[in-house]
Amino acid sequence: GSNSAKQQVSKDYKYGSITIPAKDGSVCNAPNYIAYEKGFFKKNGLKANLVANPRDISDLEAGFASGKYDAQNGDFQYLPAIQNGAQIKAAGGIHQGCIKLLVPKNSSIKNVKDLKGKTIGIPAQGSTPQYVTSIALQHAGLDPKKDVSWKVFSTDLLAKAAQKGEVDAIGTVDPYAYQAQKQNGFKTIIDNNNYSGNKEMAKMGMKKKGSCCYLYISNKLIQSNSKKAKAIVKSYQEAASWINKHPEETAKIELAKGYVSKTKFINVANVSQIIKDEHFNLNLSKGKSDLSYYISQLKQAGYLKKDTKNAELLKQAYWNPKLDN
Amino acid sequence: MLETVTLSKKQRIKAVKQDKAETKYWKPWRTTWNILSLVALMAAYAENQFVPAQELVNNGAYKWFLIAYFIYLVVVYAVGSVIHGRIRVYSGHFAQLNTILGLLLVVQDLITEKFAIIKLPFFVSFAQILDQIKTDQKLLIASTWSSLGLWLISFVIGTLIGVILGLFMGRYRQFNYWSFPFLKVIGIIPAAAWMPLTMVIFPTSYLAEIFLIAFAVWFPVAFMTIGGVQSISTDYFESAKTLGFSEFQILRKVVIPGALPNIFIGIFTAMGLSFTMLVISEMIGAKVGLGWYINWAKGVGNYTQVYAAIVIMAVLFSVIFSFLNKLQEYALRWRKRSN
Amino acid sequence: MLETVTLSKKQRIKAVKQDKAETKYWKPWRTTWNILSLVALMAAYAENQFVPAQELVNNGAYKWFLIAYFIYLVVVYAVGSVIHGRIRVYSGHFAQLNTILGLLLVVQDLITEKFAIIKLPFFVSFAQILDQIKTDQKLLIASTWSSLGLWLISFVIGTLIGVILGLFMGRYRQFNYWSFPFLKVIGIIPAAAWMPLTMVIFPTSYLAEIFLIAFAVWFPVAFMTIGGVQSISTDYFESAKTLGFSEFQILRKVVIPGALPNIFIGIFTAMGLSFTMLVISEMIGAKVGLGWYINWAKGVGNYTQVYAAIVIMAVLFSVIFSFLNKLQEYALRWRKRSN
Amino acid sequence: MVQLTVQNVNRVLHDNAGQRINVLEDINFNVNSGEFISIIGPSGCGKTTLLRLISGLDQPEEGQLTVDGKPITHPDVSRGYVFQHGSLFPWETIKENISSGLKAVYGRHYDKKLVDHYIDLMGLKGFESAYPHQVSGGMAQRAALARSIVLRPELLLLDEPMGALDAFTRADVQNVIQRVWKQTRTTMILVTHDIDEAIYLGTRIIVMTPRPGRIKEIVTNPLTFPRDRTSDDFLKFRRTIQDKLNFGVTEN
Amino acid sequence: MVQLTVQNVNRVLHDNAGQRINVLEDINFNVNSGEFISIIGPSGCGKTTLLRLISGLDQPEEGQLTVDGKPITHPDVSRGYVFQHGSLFPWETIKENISSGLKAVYGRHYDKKLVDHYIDLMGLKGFESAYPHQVSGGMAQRAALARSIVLRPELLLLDEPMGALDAFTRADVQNVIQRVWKQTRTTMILVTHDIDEAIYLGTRIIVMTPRPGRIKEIVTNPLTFPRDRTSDDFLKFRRTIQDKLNFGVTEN
Ligand SMILES: Nc1ncnc2c1ncn2[C@@H]1O[C@H](COP(=O)(O)OP(=O)(O)OP(=O)(O)O)[C@@H](O)[C@H]1O
Ligand SMILES: Nc1ncnc2c1ncn2[C@@H]1O[C@H](COP(=O)(O)OP(=O)(O)OP(=O)(O)O)[C@@H](O)[C@H]1O
Ligand SMILES: [Mg+2]
Ligand SMILES: [Mg+2]
Repeated sequence: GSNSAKQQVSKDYKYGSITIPAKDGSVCNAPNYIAYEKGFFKKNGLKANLVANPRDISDLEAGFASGKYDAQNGDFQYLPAIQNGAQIKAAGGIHQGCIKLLVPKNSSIKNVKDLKGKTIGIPAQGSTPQYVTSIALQHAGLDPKKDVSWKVFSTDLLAKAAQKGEVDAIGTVDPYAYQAQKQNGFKTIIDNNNYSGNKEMAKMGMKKKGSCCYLYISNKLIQSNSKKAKAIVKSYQEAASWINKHPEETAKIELAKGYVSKTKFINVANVSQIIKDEHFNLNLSKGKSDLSYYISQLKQAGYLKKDTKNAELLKQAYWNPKLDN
Repeated sequence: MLETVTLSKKQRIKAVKQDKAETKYWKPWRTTWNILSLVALMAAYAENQFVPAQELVNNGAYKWFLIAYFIYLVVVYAVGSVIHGRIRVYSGHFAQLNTILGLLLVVQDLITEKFAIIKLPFFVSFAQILDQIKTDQKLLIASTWSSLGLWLISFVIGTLIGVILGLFMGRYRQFNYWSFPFLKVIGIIPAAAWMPLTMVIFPTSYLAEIFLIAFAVWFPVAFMTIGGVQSISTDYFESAKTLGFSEFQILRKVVIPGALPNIFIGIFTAMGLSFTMLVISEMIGAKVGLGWYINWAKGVGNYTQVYAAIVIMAVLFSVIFSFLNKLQEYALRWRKRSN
Repeated sequence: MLETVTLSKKQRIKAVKQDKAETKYWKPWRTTWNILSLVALMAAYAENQFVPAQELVNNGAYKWFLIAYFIYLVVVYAVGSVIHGRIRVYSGHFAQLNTILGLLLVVQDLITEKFAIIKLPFFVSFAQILDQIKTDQKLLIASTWSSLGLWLISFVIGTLIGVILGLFMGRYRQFNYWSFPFLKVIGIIPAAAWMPLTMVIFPTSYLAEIFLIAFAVWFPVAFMTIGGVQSISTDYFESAKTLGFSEFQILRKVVIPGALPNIFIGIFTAMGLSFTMLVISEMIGAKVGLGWYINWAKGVGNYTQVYAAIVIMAVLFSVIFSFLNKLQEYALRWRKRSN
Repeated sequence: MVQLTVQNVNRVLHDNAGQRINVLEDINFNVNSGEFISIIGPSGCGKTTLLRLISGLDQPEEGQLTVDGKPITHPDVSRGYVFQHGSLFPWETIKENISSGLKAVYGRHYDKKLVDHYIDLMGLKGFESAYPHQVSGGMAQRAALARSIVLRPELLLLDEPMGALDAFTRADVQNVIQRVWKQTRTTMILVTHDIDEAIYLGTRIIVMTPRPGRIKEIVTNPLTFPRDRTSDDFLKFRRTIQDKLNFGVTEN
Repeated sequence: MVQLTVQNVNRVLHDNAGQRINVLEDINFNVNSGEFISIIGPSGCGKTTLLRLISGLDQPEEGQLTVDGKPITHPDVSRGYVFQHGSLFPWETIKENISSGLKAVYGRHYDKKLVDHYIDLMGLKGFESAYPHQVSGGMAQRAALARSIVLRPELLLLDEPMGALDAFTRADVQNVIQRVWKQTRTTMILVTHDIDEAIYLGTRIIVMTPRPGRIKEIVTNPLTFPRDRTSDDFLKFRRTIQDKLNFGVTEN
């Protein structure tokens, strides 16, 4: 039974199957869902297996190292882990910012400089919101290690913590950020989504069209079967551009197929707005230059080792699939 | 002097059962309370029907739940008032509790969806949870089966390993000397720290999941089993020897039954832990499952779904718990019941 | 017939102590094993010193550890060979284990940093962990204190609540009737599901953390306490009554001491749980702490740090465990020791 | 001077099958102040049930029990009870056990000398700080006795306090009881299976029959003090009681 | 026909304080096949210690024990042992307990009729599927006896099997033992505190003294069967033994 089923797979799918930890209910995992639902994986000869996402980097890393996972889209927060030996490489930024630093409605904090001496809530030590905030703090001449203190809350509780006054500001991600803005009147201090090249944002170190999430591929796969890895990249590329063109339809698929759980707030209108704002597009060369920028920033902020050789780390962290087209 | 009155065997067994039911369910049958509990449920229905809601809820599932609950009570009370058996004892005992539950249903409905004193998203009414279960029923059924299968296989493996290790460590002090220090160290490593290692060590993530749950089980079981074996009176070992038991027979006929009461304590302790680990372990590689469902719902902060999964887990837990309780009662039927 | 030989009190107490030590630490004092264990440690040092490493490690801390271990053994062996007391019994018993530990140190060092048979980042040598502890010592000390404080306060609160609830539920069946169903339901809700609610309910996140840990503690403690109270022979209650005890005195002098053995089982069970919850609860609102440290290290994939925190937790756990053990031994000194 | 009266007492219990058992039927007797009553009868004849009624731990379905004319409604320190299976609190030392009743009744300022006195009298010196499991069965029973006696009850109920002891230790505890009885003149009611014991200690002996538990006969003990277990009078009276219990011929 | 010989046996144990106790000193006696030996002596004189040596559960520091000339090195089914505190397995029913030795020795195809026979003989019919805690103490001890007897041991060691029973039940179990002994002619050695019991059952009585445990005297029982506990001969012999134990005069 299973043997012939395998043969069936290899006949229909040139490169066999891949496993992607994607099913975590998040909106911006759209490329996984769309590549699967719209047949981009299949078209490129891949039988995709979408499974739960452990979210915890160390668990993901172990999954990649042991060959249980093949690809995933994730934030640039993986950089320190890669430096510590995680067997994954980024292959192009996949969409733009979904990270924001918010303050409650009546907060006296008006800009990054006001954050001095304040407590900032973040989902985890070493999470992207912490890094984004740190970059902005650095650009404002503040030391992210000394001038602010960080307090950890799980993502769903950050807004609550700020409302209760446990923290002065929160670094968070969409859709939680979007919801806090819309429903609870949180004000944005930092937004890493600088699609238009806003000068204010650029001053805070948010690059124009800067990638936020990357497509990550297992080192093992890149080394053992680069064609298959390329096929993955292609699938995501096609999915991303499809999403960019059809944000509304993407939102509908996410909600209808149960990738994202429906709530009063998480509806087609809001989800498609989030997707629209994120400007999905798998950009290979831009992704690399952004990553290089993040490496220098994180090193300066002390999140990477002091003796980091930027170019070496970039090589370790980035793979250019050199797609034919 | 052998004139002790000998009850027939059947009589004795029946008597014991009745007696047990009566000491466990001790509240007497009172018609007043039976009626009150029905009234409370009717009140819950009426309140839900007539008080206007501030939140948007589909109360259909909740109403059916109330009707089913009502019918169930009517039936057991009817049976109980005719037949003087276990049903009467049982339903008489719980009538007061049912009354309060009815009132609690009214209260929770009022303070959540009706007057929104405590609000969404963190606080939801029971009606909303039931409606969520109805909406997601397909996914939830698939998740329940998947989780149950994973749990069962892991729990059995964990228990077996725990019992075997515990028996050996309790019986053979050389074995204990060499293994206890290592097991102690391994046992206190929190599961979260294990997760990456298990992913690296085990070939498939399903095996890693099984390991994580089994791991949460074997430690308390082994720990309790050791204590159980060590508490067996040496008299039993010595009589076994004078009766010609081999070492294997001693293990099977003295060590295992003697440690069984403690083994059950270990198993019950492990139950709660195993459910916690189920939720955690389903974050690696599961496609469906109650733990996965909770994590998924948390992805956008849909607490109604989280609560829906918890209600199902609570029901599952209760069912497994009472099954294990029955098993324990049977396996330890040789014990004198206290009181 | 009163001519039973009466040992002097002091003599008896000393005798009991000695005896206890001997049955627990039963391996006899053998000079060969003592020497072997010292040799094994020397081998570990030599191996670390002379075999070239494949990974970049600072072995300084590890070497000091080996030297300290060696000196410790030399001292206890020296004392043991002169004075026939507890130290001799204890160190004699553990000589074989120390030998194997020495050899294990050699093996783990070889397969990790020396020959890299199992590799970074998931597998690290003990030397690397020790070096990490040394590097992060400031942060780790602060974290340890913070976690210890949080744990202690939560554990005490949880235990108290568990014991009080358990005593009342075990003693008063009306109380049991009304509270048990609710406690059962509350008890099986996984802690992860509690997290959002605690944030909403408690004014500060520190209180929420305390709640989460205390919550993991009180359930097993209460559960065991109930069983403990119910297992107390009615004889004791009745003699208390004929001796003129008031209800309060019965609680204090019969119910509490009678349930104490079970309470301790509950406390030991809760220990492991509370450490797991410590790691989880430090995800809300912590600025420092071992759980926070682990989560942070996991976030950047630095397993050496994860292991470093675990080593510290394991040490902490052992210390608390043996303290609780001593406490139990004292509190239950009235019990007949089995064997 | 009548102290305890037991009038037309019936005690009905239900067995596991829910059937009525008349455990005690039509029990009538009086006990005078200072008497030593031995109750003897086979296992299950209701001896413990009767003592529990007298102590007030249980209430009879019919009939009345009074002490000095007042009905017995609940346990009281004036009626000491030494249980069949020594029920010293295992978590208290011998001394704590003996003083526990005093502490409960008089608070912290109880008469510590009294405790020491009885520790002496019961031959428990040197074992004050031992726990019950660390002393022999005989010592534990002497301590249980002291725990009740030290409260100076008017009436002391002894439910086979020597049932679990070997013959030698038993003789020793019997002597202790007799000594206490003589010194304090406390009224005592002793339940026992042992004919020798009943005769050796009792001034009157109540012989019971089982199913339903009834009083067969109340026999006044003709023996004077000091009593000798090997004397001919003792053996003769022993045979009388044995006959009343239909106990003696053995081969079946 | 000598079966068991005990020669110059010494048993030395260490107490909690680490001090040597000579528990048994210079024990010498022979037991012939078919005899019924009663061993009597006060608590702590080493009776249990001696039985354990005979069974092979322990080894003496000095001296030798042999059965039919072969030294005793380990417990064996040919030497049954009924423990002081009935050690029926509480997790097996009465019937399972009685057959457990047979099952262990003969596997699944043991003689089931034999089990039924002894259940009958011991008056346990109707209680086959009861668990030990559900039957009375007397029944439990009869079952423990049956469990050993059913293995047809050559020698049966009885360590106060009736110590925990009341006088009435005790007489009953004594009769059962006597009946089994007469029917099977198994050699039996009974340890007891109870003089009546020792006399009623034994063909010879070994009187022991404590600290160190020594044999004071071995007395041959002059009484013939059937024996009557109330006969004058019985009482006379009882007084002889009582005197040897320095036991009788009571008031101190
Ligand atoms: N709580 C109870 N419920 C039902 N039956 C009981 C209860 N207590 C005692 N009995 C029954 O009442 C009868 C008398 O019991 P009781 O304990 O008074 O006897 P006893 O003379 O003290 O016996 P023993 O000498 O064995 O102590 C027995 O048949 C017993 O089974
Ligand atoms: N394992 C042991 N270690 C030290 N002393 C022991 C041990 N076993 C028995 N003794 C001591 O040996 C003596 C004899 O014990 P044994 O149990 O043989 O007496 P016994 O005659 O059977 O007493 P009883 O009639 O109370 O059963 C006692 O003083 C006892 O304290
Ligand atoms: Mg009784
Ligand atoms: Mg003995």
